[in-house]
Amino acid sequence: MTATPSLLDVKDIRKAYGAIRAVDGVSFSVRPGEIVGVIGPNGSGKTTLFNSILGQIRPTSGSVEFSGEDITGMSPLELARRGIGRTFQTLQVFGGLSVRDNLIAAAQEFSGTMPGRLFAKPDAGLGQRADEMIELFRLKHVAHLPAGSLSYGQQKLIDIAMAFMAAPRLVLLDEPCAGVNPGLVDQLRELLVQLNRTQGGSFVVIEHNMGFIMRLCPHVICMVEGKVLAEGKPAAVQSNPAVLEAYLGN
Amino acid sequence: MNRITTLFAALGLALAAAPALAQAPIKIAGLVELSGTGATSGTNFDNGVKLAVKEINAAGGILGRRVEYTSGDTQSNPGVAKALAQKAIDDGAYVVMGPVFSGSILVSMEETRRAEVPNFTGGEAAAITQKGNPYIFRTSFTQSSAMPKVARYIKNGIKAKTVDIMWVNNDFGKGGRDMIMKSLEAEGIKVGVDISTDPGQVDFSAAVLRAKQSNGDALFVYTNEEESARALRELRKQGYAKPIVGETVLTSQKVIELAGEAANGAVAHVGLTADAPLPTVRAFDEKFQREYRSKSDHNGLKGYSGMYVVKAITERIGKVDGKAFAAAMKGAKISAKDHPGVLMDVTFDQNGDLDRESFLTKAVNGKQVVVETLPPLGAK
Amino acid sequence: MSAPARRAAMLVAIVAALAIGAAFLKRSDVYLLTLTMVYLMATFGLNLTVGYAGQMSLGQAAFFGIGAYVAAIALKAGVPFLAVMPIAAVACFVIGLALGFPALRVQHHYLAFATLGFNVLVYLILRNEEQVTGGTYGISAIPRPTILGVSFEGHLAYFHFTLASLVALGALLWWLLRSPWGRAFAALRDNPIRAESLGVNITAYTLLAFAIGAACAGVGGVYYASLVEFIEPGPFHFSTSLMMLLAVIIGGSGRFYGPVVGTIIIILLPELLRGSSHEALKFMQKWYLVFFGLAVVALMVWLPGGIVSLADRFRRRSTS
Amino acid sequence: MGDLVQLLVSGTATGAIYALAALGFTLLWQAAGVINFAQGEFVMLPAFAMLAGLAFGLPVWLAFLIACVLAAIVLGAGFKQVVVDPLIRHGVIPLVIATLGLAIAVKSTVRAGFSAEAHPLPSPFPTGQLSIAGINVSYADIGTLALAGAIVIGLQAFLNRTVTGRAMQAVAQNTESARVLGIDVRRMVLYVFLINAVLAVVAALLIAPTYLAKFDMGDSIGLKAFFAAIIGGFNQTRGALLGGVLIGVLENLVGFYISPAYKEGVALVLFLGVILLRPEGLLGKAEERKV
Repeated sequence: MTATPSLLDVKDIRKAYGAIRAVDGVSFSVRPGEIVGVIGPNGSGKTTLFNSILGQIRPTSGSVEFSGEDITGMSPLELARRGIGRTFQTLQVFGGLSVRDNLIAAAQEFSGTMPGRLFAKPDAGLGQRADEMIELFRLKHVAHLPAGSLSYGQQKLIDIAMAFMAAPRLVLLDEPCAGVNPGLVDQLRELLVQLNRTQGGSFVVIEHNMGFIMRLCPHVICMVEGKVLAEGKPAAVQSNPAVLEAYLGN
Repeated sequence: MNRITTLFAALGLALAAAPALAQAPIKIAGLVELSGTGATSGTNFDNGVKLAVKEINAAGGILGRRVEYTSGDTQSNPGVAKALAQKAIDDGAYVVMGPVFSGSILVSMEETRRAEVPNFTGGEAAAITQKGNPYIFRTSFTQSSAMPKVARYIKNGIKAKTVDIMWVNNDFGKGGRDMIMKSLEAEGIKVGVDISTDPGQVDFSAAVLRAKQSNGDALFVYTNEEESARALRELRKQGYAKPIVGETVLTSQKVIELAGEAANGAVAHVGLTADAPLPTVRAFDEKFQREYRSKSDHNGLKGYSGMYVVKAITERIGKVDGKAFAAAMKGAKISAKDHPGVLMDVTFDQNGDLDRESFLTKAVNGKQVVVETLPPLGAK
Repeated sequence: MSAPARRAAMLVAIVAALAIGAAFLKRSDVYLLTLTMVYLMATFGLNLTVGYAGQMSLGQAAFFGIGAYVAAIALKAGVPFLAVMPIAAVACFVIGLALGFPALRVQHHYLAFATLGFNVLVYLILRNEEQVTGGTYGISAIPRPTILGVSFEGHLAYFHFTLASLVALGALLWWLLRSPWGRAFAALRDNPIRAESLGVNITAYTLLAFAIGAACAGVGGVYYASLVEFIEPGPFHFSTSLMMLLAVIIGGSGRFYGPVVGTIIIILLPELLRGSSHEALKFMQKWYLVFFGLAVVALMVWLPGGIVSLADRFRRRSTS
Repeated sequence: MGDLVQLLVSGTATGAIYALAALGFTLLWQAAGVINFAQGEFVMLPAFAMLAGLAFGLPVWLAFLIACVLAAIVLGAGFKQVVVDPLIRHGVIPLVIATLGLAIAVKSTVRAGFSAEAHPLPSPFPTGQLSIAGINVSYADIGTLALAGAIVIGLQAFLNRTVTGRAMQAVAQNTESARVLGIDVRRMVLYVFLINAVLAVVAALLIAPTYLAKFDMGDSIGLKAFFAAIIGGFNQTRGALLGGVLIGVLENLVGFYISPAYKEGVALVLFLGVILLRPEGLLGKAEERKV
């Protein structure tokens, strides 16, 4: 352990469905500004772990601490207010709103009070910030179209941009590359690196795409059957025989 | 056909000849409950007016002018009735017929009053004619004139000391219940249980059970047609054996038809009935059945006789003028001998209330039978 | 001219045409138009709840009724109209919060059930609590407003007053929907789970959307009482709520002018048919609700966006 | 005491009829995700079908059988094919709206095309009543209880004991796993629609003789069925039964001991209480929050 206090501490999380242990004692920590990748074959418990951290399901045991505060079992709303953002495995945009409105909606609740927002300017003072993100994600040509009418890749970009709009301290990304064409994968990785540099938040990324994780994340965790099998630098994890066996032997 | 009617027809034809028919028709507007809880009452009333209008036109119209009758459906809703009244006035109605429901007429009569258009109603609530509206006229008894007759029957006819009351909680039922309470008290009869039921209620088991468990000597039922039928069926189902008395509705044709044999034995006072032992009413009954293939209830007679009152008074004043009409109605006496369409001798008072003979009826084997003719209140 | 400017110009033209044209209409037609506008206040509010915030409300007529009864009682007691309106709106808003809070706390889709039950309850109370509501006799002789010495007693004056109020209410809603609140409503309609993860307090916003919708119905109720000058429980039965919901949906829920089309179909059109004496139209009148019901089913199958979304379809087809 | 027993019996009889309608309601929800706001009209239509049969001079039982067949075709398979299938993919709300529209269309068709008035339907049971130890119970109530009870018990047995019944339950609980298990989901769902239609005919047969057949008779039955289903637990067949009987009995008790004026409020208060305190219903299981 280094001297810097960690931002997120996951301590011995377990989640059982009857006799099946989906997550079986996982612990790890994330330092400020760090990008952590979580890999593992299908059914290794990655998403269950994610949902336990994010308050979507209640873990059977274990705890999650964020900046030293116990956040286990908190609602998604409370987590969001503490500066934890996320993306979903499946597409989750506001289909009826324009791209720009999607981005503003993603950040407007983090400033001011509710009555204050009623009387705020229509763009809630976030128009410029939204335009910057639109620029960064190269969505300018579709900025005023309803998000639901765009292609899958474009919606994915919106989805990810939304998670970063409010500059959260921690973002959990659930398979950002799923369903994205290979050309976009590189762009995505560059975007994430750039966001990490400019905004300084910490990321946890679940991903199947090994290449993507290996190039993006300085620290990688490999999960198999609900347990952490290996943890460390990408190259080390990648060459770990147990990891190789778990992937190839499957 | 009646001799007088024939005479009238001939006279009418002669008068009507060429120029008269070319004149603009006299517009009569109907505001009637063709749907909703009052559908049965409103449809009958409407049919009664239509039949009268058809006859009047066949006989040359009123003052030689054809009568044009259009009716609108109030849906048993006072708000709609009010809108329709406005429409009738816009369309230049000479007289407005209806609505039948007291709740509706209480609202729509404000419109006809404002426009000074005479308005005949089938409503029986006492309040209608107590508002000093000079343009409102009845086609039937009020609850305040009918209920004393019912109370008298309960005292003298079935010699009951205590009576249970089952009534429907709407303007009609509530008004009747308050009135019968007063009348029973006046006759020294006690009220047992006081059972309120809902408009449109379907399940009467609890209500009937309460009546059954009471120690009253008879049950007075005052609900709308369908509810009366359901109550009678439930009373029969639970084996209620004491006399069942009503006012007008309980032994009406519709109730008897719906309740089937459960209606047998029920007794009710009625102001008007198609089974009245009078030649004018018999003639009406026959014509109505021929025209509509069903027997008219009291509302059909209300509409029919009401329309003939319009004709009689208009011919009396000799012009089509709503204000003069309303003035001529005050204290008017119309005899059935001169105007068979009014069915019975009738007198109107200053408020628009009417008085005439009435009947005590009983449901016997699926039919309403008149067991006694009661004299008018004013002719004690 | 830009699209928004063109739309604004069209709106002004329509409102002006209505305001001027009413003087040439018959009294009963003016009444009908006013009635349609009064219902429109309630359906505008319902559209906020259903269309913009995505919550099923089956109790709009209850709030309409509460507004009407508050108005009837207060107006008869001599409270000025301009004071009655906010009282009714606030009453409905607060009752909406009180009803919605426990319902939403448990499960979000229970709002529909709770509102339906609430409507039945309100109806029963209106009918049975005679001392306050007049029971089935209702309350009659409700006065029309006089504001700053100007009387709106006449049918045309009241029509203009209602039209102006409706435009004001519409403008208020328009402004609300353009504010960040409107965006939050749409977000929770489109994707409540995502919205919550982005810090949108979905319970609070749902509650607000519902209560604001209820308040609009309350305002509509005030105008209704004063228009008809008589109220009884009948018009506030939950079947009216269903019709209002259908008005919003067939018009186009979540589209600003959707309720206008829907309310015309539900209130104005049947009454116009009823008034006609033409044989073909009489036939239509009799079968109107049959066609209407079938049209609702067909609309759900082929055009779930409602009638107003037809315009979008044509536009998209012509541009692509 | 006699009062109470009589109230309980007739309340249970009425409640059993609500339960029949509620049962179909729940089955549809479980198996097909349909909230049918036209459920009351599904009871009203067979009443008129039987009325038509009787008008042709058919005996009651034959009119009933024909109504069952017609209902299975029109309200079962037809409803599924024409309304539910095209709409189910749009989600629950459009389907709810569509059934609302359907209810209006059906009601208005009967009113405009047939009659706006109420019509009597003969009771399948003899009139009169049975007296045991001072307690009077009408034959109609006994008959209603017996028939409704037999149907409910039979249906439960079918669902629990037969292969088809169990398959249907599997579909109701989890469509996906049922499909994986090789169950013909489409067929099972169709069965549920057919059962719902036949339950509605039985409810009509039992309810129309005392309540009278009328175009709007479905309003109150539909609402009661809806309340009963939620009170008992929307995802439990037994719940509908409990909810229906509870409403029937409590209505009678309130109508007798308190006031008939608030009798209609009973179901409602119970309903509001349940959705606020135990939203999954008295017998229901809480649904896990889905992501």
